[in-house]
Amino acid sequence: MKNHKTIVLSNQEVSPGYFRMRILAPDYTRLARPGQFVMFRVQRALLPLLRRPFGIFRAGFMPADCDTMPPKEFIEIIYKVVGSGTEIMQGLHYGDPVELLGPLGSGFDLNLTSGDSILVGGGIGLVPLYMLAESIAEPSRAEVLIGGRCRDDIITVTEFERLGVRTFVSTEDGSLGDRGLVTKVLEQRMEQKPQAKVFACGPMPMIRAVEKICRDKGVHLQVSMEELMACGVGACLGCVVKGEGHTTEKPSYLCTCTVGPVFNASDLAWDDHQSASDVAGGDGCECGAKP
Amino acid sequence: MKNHKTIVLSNQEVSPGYFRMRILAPDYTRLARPGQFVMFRVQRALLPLLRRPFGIFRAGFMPADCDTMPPKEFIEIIYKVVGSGTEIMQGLHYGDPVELLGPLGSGFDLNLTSGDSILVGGGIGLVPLYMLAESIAEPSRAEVLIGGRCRDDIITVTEFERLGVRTFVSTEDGSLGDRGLVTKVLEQRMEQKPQAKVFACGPMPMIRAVEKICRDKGVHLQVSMEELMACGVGACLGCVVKGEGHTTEKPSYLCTCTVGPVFNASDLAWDDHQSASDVAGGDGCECGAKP
Amino acid sequence: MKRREKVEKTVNLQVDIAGITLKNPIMPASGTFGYGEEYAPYLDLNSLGAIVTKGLSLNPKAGNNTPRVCETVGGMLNAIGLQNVGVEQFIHHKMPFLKQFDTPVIVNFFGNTQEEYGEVAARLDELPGVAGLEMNISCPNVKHGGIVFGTDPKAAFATVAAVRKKTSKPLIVKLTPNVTDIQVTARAVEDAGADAISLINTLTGMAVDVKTRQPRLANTIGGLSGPAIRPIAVRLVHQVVQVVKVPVIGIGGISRAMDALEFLIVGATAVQVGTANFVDPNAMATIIAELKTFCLEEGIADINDLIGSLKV
Amino acid sequence: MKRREKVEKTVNLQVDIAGITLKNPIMPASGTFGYGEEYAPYLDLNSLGAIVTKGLSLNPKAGNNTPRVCETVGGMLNAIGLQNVGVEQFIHHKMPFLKQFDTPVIVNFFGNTQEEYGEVAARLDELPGVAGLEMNISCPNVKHGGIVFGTDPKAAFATVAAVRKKTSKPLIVKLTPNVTDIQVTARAVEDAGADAISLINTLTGMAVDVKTRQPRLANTIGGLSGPAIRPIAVRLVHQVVQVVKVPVIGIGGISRAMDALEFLIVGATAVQVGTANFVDPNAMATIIAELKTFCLEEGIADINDLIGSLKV
Ligand SMILES: Cc1cc2nc3c(=O)[nH]c(=O)nc-3n(C[C@H](O)[C@H](O)[C@H](O)COP(=O)(O)OP(=O)(O)OC[C@H]3O[C@@H](n4cnc5c(N)ncnc54)[C@H](O)[C@@H]3O)c2cc1C
Ligand SMILES: Cc1cc2nc3c(=O)[nH]c(=O)nc-3n(C[C@H](O)[C@H](O)[C@H](O)COP(=O)(O)OP(=O)(O)OC[C@H]3O[C@@H](n4cnc5c(N)ncnc54)[C@H](O)[C@@H]3O)c2cc1C
Ligand SMILES: Cc1cc2nc3c(=O)[nH]c(=O)nc-3n(C[C@H](O)[C@H](O)[C@H](O)COP(=O)(O)O)c2cc1C
Ligand SMILES: Cc1cc2nc3c(=O)[nH]c(=O)nc-3n(C[C@H](O)[C@H](O)[C@H](O)COP(=O)(O)O)c2cc1C
Ligand code: FES
Ligand code: FES
Repeated sequence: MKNHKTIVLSNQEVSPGYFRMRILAPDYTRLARPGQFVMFRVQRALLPLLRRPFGIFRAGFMPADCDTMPPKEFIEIIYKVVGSGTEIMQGLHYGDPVELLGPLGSGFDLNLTSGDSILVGGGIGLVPLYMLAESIAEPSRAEVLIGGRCRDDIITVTEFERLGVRTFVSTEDGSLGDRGLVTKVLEQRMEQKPQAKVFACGPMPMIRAVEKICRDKGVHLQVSMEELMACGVGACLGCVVKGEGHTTEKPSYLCTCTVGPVFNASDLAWDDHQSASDVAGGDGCECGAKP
Repeated sequence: MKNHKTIVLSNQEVSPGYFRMRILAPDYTRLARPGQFVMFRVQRALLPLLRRPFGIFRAGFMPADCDTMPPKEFIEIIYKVVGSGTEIMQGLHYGDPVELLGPLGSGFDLNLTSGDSILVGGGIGLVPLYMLAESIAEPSRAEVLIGGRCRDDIITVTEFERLGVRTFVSTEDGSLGDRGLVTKVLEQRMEQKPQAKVFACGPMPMIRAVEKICRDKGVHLQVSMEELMACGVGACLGCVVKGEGHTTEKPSYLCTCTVGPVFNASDLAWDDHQSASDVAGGDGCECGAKP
Repeated sequence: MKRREKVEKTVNLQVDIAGITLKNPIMPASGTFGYGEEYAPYLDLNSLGAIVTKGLSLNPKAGNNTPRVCETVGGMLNAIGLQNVGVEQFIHHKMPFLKQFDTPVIVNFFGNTQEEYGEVAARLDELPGVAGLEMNISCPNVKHGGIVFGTDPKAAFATVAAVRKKTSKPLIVKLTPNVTDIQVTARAVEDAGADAISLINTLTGMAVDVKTRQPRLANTIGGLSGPAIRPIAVRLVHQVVQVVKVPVIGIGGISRAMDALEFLIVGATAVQVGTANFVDPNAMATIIAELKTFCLEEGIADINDLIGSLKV
Repeated sequence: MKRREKVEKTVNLQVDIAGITLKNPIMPASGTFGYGEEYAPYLDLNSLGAIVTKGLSLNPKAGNNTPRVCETVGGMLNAIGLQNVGVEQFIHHKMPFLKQFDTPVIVNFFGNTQEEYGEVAARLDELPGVAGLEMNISCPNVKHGGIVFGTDPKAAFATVAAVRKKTSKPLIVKLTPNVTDIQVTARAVEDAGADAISLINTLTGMAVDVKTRQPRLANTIGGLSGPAIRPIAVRLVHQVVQVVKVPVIGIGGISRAMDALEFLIVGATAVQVGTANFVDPNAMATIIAELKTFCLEEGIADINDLIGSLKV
């Protein structure tokens, strides 16, 4: 947990509207755990004012510049352009100064990945799942269900395949992979692998559906949640989600930034669960693919 | 008078802290008159919010891209980095989108340049004087007195010389040209050319001193004034200076952006005349030159 | 893509404020658009919902010393001091220009005393081509030790009632945000006979040059406007529409259609664009175009359906 | 260059607020720094003038539904709903951590009723390690139909007077800016026994998601903070220092030393940094360093010489 004044190393569009950014990030290979995130400061100016939270896609080393210098550490994030902050981000280049606060938050529980694992991701939700997949001891026992509204939203397929993780792609409009919701695929895969633990990240409607499926089947589920954040460190109390047993009379709120973003689904309240991502996910598909 | 959504063509540091920017500017060669200015919008974002006023240094044509295309028009501005807006400006590159509102304001009265002319400029104040010099029918009858705090503030000397205008350089610390205030040089030159009309632009203390000298000698003076501006078109009434005969009981305010920025000195009030440039000029010299 | 198919082909942007019909709900805020002519080279004045003039007083006013403006984060401070040509000059030198356009002219005005308010209103009441009056009650009440008319509900009521007697033209009263309870002021001016309410005028603010240790404005204190204040303005409009029946015009930090829509959705019938004109002389034209696009994309046939459609 | 030679070698940043000695005038604003421990990994808590805690109530408070925060131009809205662990948990679980530092701890608190204010104050009064109390009077007075204690000078006076009886610790009263005349409130709380005044708390604001037509905050209305509000805060501090004798702590939109200096120059004895902590967890350390550099460069040997040095 540090604030690094650092620089962008690269920034590339990997699918229409989705960018992958590499950022110089000392110590992250040692510190970052799957499921954690960073608070990213887009520029030194006051607009946008607040940092933006992004999941860590991976941490790695760059080849050293010369023999006597140690290799440089970086992280990668993948982001979708949705508003003012991400719009500015897409214009960043090698060398541009940025700030990284992190790594922050809880990660996935790796102990749960010793047996079969099903990773379920919608759109940008694949980001933290990739680092989780990297950490799974027997990748062949894991599989990842990659969902999206249309083909543009399908990211990181090859990256998972390179790890030896089996991938299942589905889109709502059928423009890539199976047609339908990723949760339909989940139900099918759970029948094949009834012992598998499930790990999910994606838009709130997907998360809710996954939770219901897992609860009905009594399967252990870990979810990565999104909430609007101001500080990322537990100070502002802006980012709470409702904890298990939450009622209006006896409310229970847990910080997504410190207790989460990864929660055991059983630790959260699931009735009428509101979240920022409900709002964020509302945009129509603009890829132009015909269903 | 138009608002052009246009682009930066080039942007180069011409002296420490001083930049010369070329901007694509249709119609400016036809429309812009010496002494006029533009309201420059640094970027589409809301920070900085307001446009910044800059004098037009020159307007010109770029060679055409191919035989059938007309040559492109541009203007150049020269700016000193003093605050948030100009800091962002120094980072602009070829192709960056910017907006130009202009050409705005009154210009110098070219009828006054038929005989001898003395142009007096301090630092960035040389900017509008250059375009004035370009328009003088007999450049050999004009001379320009170029002043600054130190050698870094001395700009555009060669440009004036190329026009055939004699130049006199002075710095307060003696790091380039004569040591002393440009007004000392002015007094000397006025003795040589008692019939010359004077045209001045620069920091307020200089302007005030020039005005006093000219008034004492009964010499016609045109000054280009600076005031903090919001709109640049006469709508906000933010940019006023005190007109001749101004009193607290019977105030007279003239808009710098529409009546000015160039005024006949005799049309303004000169007692206790306050101006933004008093504030802006307050910074110490950081060039490191030893007096 | 799919959405586009559902779209209506036309959209009605016309709204009605106290009997004044506006082609669309976008008009300039007083003091940021001069007397119209300043922006005519950049913007088709016929395209606007209305034109609102710089605030007029009985006699010409010279305004404050400079500096009069300074930028702050996301906003600006101004202390122009209500410089204006006075009502007579306006009638003779500014009104003829404005009459050329097929756009309602709303004249903003103020007074130093209750009587002066009445006198200006009476003079403007006779004037053909004036579609409505906007009364600025954010001026210091010189008779009552400088308290601002608009911050004292009783003074606000009395002044509006006095003006009401002098004019049968639609009377819009413009409220200051610098009060504890805007609902009290809003009800007071409605009771006094206002046909519509506009808000907000600027919030009082101050900035200091830390090197010279002087205020950045010669007047020390000025009015804060621009995007920075929008959340405060939206909140105040939201509170006012709940307690008055007259239409409300939303003002404060509008730069884009999205910003205007916030006000319309909370319940404003129209909006005024201020500081944004300085930033982009074409701002209002862009906002009108964006508004239309938004309605088309969202399948809204009539902008009036959006007004007050907030879901809480 | 020449200037550097004239420079003093050391500069005193120490200031005094109601008997609390601060190493420097920089401290966090309540609610933006948790209970200190959240920022300990990023910032040396020993370097601060003081630590100010999240607002405490008698019993733990769960706060509002989400969304609780949203960004606006140059600022942010929050409607956290004063979520806090309650005074007992604070004493047992948060205070031990804070006691490790050589930095005065100022505990911010509030109540739903006048009695509750008094009870919390009494409980904190006994607590060793608490250097002072900051009383937040921007909460709705549940007994009086939700009007905010701080917007009614009489309620403010009564509540502060009640708390004053319960504690002999330095009592700082934090004012809300959402009033017509801040000088009246300031005088009321001074008369009621406040040892110092801090201001401003957030301005009330609102933002709307124009696609969903819902407010961006679950609570509809929230508090606006950040650089956008600084001019309003500076103006209010300027007005308050003119009418009270007790020291004033300036708050609102401070991100850099330049911003802090505006408040000190108009007359604040110290300042609090809020939203800027979210933007840069190291903001206060940078501000302290920049303050020192500024004083050295300007030849100011003692920061107290700057306080109230405004030239008008
Ligand atoms: C723990 C965490 C991890 C995240 N990881 C990623 C990631 O790996 N890749 C990615 O593209 N996005 C991720 N997000 C969402 C990302 O933070 C937002 O998309 C981003 O902040 C939007 O910034 P903006 O300025 O472009 O949009 P804004 O203009 O601020 O808002 C545009 C839209 O984005 C939504 N939004 C804004 N902030 C957030 C937020 N903090 N959380 C959710 N929605 C938000 C708003 O509700 C709005 O609908 C993550 C969010 C959280 C909380
Ligand atoms: C008609 C006119 C022509 C000008 N021509 C030139 C030019 O050719 N080259 C050039 O470098 N500068 C010129 N200026 C000044 C230039 O506009 C300011 O330096 C610039 O706006 C500062 O912007 P900033 O954001 O960097 O500084 P800010 O952070 O806004 O302010 C920094 C300092 O600049 C001063 N300043 C800000 N705006 C103005 C302004 N409008 N006028 C005067 N001082 C200001 C402020 O008082 C402050 O001290 C001109 C100004 C006017 C009015
Ligand atoms: C330079 C300037 C001058 C103004 N003059 C007037 C005026 O004469 N009368 C008036 O009622 N409001 C005046 N206002 C207030 C605006 O009409 C408007 O209420 C305020 O600026 C908020 O809107 P904005 O944020 O869109 O600028 C003025 C505002 C500015 C910035
Ligand atoms: C997320 C958040 C929570 C806050 N909680 C409190 C609080 O519990 N008690 C309080 O007195 N002020 C609270 N405030 C107000 C701040 O202390 C401060 O007065 C305000 O944010 C203005 O300062 P700023 O612009 O530097 O943020 C809170 C502000 C924010 C942004
Ligand atoms: S984002 Fe501030 S507490 Fe979680
Ligand atoms: S800058 Fe607005 S009137 Fe001159």
